[in-house]
Amino acid sequence: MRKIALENIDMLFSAISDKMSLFLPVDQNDGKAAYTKWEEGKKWSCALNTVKSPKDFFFPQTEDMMEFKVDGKNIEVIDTRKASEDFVVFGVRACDVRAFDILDRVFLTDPCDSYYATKREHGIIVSLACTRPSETCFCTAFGIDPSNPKADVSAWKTEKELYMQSNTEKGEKLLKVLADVTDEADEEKVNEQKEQISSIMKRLPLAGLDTSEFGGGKTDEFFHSPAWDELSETCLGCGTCTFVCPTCQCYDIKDFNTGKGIIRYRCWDSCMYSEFTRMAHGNNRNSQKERFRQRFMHKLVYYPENNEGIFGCVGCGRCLSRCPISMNIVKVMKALGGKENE
Amino acid sequence: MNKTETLIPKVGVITDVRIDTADIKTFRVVTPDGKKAFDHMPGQCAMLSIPGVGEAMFSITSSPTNTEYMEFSIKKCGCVTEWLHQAEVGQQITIRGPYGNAFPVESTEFRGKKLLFIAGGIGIAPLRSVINYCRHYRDNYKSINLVYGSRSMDDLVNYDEILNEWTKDKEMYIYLTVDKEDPDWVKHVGFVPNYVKELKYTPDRVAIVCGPPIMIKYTVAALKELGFKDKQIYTTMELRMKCGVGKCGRCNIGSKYVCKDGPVFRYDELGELPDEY
Amino acid sequence: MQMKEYKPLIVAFCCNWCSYAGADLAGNNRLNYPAEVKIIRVPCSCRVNPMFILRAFQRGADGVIICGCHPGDCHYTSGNYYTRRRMATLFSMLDYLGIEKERTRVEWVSAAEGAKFAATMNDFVKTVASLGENKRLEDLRCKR
Amino acid sequence: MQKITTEQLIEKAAELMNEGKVASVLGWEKGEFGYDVTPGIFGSVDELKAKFVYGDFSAANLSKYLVKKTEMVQGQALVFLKTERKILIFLKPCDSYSFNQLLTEHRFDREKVYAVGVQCDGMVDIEKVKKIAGDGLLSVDTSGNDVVVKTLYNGDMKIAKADVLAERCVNCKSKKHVAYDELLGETGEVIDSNRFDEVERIEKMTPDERFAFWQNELSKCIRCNACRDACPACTCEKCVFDNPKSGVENKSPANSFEEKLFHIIRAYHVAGRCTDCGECSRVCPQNIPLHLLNRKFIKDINEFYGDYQAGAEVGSRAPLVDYTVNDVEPGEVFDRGDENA
Repeated sequence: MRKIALENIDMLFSAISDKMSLFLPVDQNDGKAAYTKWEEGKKWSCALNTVKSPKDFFFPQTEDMMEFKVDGKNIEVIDTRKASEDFVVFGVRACDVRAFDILDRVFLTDPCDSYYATKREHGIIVSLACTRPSETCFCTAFGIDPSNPKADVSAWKTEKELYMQSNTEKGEKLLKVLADVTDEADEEKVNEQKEQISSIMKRLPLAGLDTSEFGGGKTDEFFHSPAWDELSETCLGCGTCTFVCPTCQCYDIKDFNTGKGIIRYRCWDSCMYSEFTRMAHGNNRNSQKERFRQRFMHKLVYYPENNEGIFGCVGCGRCLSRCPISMNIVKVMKALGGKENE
Repeated sequence: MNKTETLIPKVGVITDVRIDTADIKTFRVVTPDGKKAFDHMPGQCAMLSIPGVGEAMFSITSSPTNTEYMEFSIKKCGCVTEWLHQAEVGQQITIRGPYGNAFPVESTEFRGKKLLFIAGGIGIAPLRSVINYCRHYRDNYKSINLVYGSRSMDDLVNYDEILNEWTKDKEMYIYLTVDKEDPDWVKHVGFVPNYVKELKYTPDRVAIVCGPPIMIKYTVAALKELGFKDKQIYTTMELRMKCGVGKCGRCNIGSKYVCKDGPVFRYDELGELPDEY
Repeated sequence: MQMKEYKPLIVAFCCNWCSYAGADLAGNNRLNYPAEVKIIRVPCSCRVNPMFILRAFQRGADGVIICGCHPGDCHYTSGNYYTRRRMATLFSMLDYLGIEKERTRVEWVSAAEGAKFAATMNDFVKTVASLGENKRLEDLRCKR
Repeated sequence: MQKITTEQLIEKAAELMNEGKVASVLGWEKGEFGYDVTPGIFGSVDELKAKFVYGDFSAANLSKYLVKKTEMVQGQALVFLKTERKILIFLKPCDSYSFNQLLTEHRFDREKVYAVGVQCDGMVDIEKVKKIAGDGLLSVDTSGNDVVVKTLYNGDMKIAKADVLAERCVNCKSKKHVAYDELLGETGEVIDSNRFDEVERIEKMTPDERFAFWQNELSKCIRCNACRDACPACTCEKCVFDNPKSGVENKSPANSFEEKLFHIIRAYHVAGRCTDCGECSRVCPQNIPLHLLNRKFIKDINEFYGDYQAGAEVGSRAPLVDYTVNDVEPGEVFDRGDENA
């Protein structure tokens, strides 16, 4: 385990960014944190989390895939990808780290998505334990330990120091690069913090959220639940929940005619949108209720069914704080589980 | 297919356009050097696209045993199909695939069995691939029946091949029907589900049904009346797809993705899925 | 490499009844105005959706001008009155977003004002040329 | 001024329901933490008693739901009772403007709605509370003019409500209910607010500064469409941004042009119809001050064509579908701006 004094943290950042791009949460002018490329003068945010999840680094909101040159009846396909370079994403919370696992299971299973895979290969993730989880946090419900985040390098921020522990080969390499600016450390302070965090987690309002009712094979049980009507009744059908969600991975492939060629790009899409499943012969999810149900069934039933019981939600709480009508997965779980009035 | 190229298509050339009906054409596609773009199994699909217009999934209607080219029977109903219908021979498009599962033509589910194909309208497109495959390996299967219906005589797709080749095969029985009477039509008139009932098929065979959703619904009901079990009925599904590889999140019915786990479903598998298709 | 002289691309939406005829007259009278002015004929100046203007900029226009009949002379009685309100508010908004207000203009040109058409275009091209390339409402994808 | 309580609203709704005057109630539903109030439709008195809430976080403007929901009530009325049963909606003053505007545009059937105006003492912005109290809010409550917060890390706190009022309430344009069948609590007057101050501040910047300001704000956009979907003026059956045939259907902010295109057109499409209810800015997950775009249009329209408040009365003609012979020329509007500056 390595450590560095927080007052010298910029030395750490500059040591990383000498070698590769470094992205970390920085407070924007509205007080909200967003992942930003580090350069001299940028201050690491102490916010619990960013509004937009770090999935953007591996699965960008918009990404050019290829270009077509059309000449009369002929078409030429051009792969416009450039060689990727290594980069570091710093300060990723335990929930978002799990979200990468969830995305991996979608994009890296056969047939592997090369766009995602390349970025994943080149990205080094430094996670960060949560010392001050918020009321909207419920990662423990999905078996995530915010005091002991995974990823390539795990980090703990104490009052005066930052502790780092590598978990993978990539992480090891990074810590070697940082050997000059960090010191060897024991685990005492970290263990202390871990205990502290666990005790806080138990006091959070959503600590008792129960996921045992959900999981693979429960389609019949929940699909026809009358609760969906009421839950989805006032859903606006916007894409906020899906776009701030670290695990939502639906996308659209679209063409843009530049006048000189055609760019085929991929962009985030939302199952909450009315157009999402519309095709020439009709739409199999015509009402907002069906679309709303799809999103939550996917996270709570369909995904675990296809992925050894792992839920498609990580409890980061983004949708809880960002939904325009404050409808969210916690309310859905409580309503479906029949534990609303407990 | 190369792993790094799942979403990057190949270029294909339309080498022949056959007009089947007023709104259905059959396109023959090969790569620019005149070869077949890729191998497939009957029932599988391919993603065709016209840059700038869009990409859409189509079932491959030619048989895998055809090693020279692929064919797609396409009905005009959306942006991509409308564009394709205006395309001339020599037009390049892009193609990627094959996607989805196939009919279990090589397993004992089909092998050594009597096969009953039931198609409505453009529903013949995916079945043609299977039928020609089975005709090619004729000894592996017992009798083949086809009940095929459409709105009118002029809407029967692939009529020439059916009349001139299929009817001449031994142990292959073709029953055609149209919805509305026509002075030129001397064969059966009526809807497919009723015709299936009239033909009194015994449930000692495998039924493969494809057509408009409403036709599938009533045909399956008719088959069950005749004593068929869910496990003997196969169909192929169609939902919106963008990626073809089960990642874009559109085509799922419950936990199953049509483009990956489908499009071919046995009816008992479909029964386990929520009614959202 | 030799620097090419910068010539701004101008999109001019001209109403069919007055301004387009005005442009025609300018041509017949052999009045000069730059070839970089691309005229798009519209049935009435009020046919111009704000989206058209933004899309023109996206596709590489450096300036957009809308020409219609003089207020009161609209072929459809009141079309250009609506244009006047719409463009006043839209241009004000573009200015509010920091997009150079000189890049957009509305001018009333009648079928008899060939000279005015040419003069307007010459003046507008000059103004836009002095601003340089449109950077604030550009779409880089269309520039390659 | 007497405060209106949740109980009073429940009582009123229950009374109307029991009398058979209304079939369902459009209101606000309690959440998990006190501040996450959801718009809800209540079908029974029991449901009302269990879940209904009205307070500092009942911010959502419910008017837009009428577009879809009145059709539903109509259906119910035909099935269940021969009598005309309606849907009950609670309207805060600013919601009542949206209500009128939708009525002007014939977007719902007034006969199917029973509107109860409720007094509004301003809504609290939870983001502002969190800025002061920090993360880990265990409960949020109001007592008098204070917001009482229990937190996990900073103990209990009392914050003056005035300090955490939502932006649109700080600059409240009107406490007057412009539409209702019945009123609970008091109605107020149109307020001579400072809502255009911020617009003016931006107008006074140099073009470069303005460009930088908006570039920075709009670059945060994630194109979730929440601003559009929450807007009570955005009621097109098919939005131009959802229509593949419009040529501008762009699902993502692919570059800065598309961000601007979307936000200019979104604001423009409601120009002259926007009641300045502030929902767009409230729902924006990225806190983009979208109301500043809408207010620019309102301010311009007021200056160019005379004062106009959308929704103030039913049937008024929106300024952009109207004209006078002597309107200001597009080229002149900039000169005017300079004069004012």
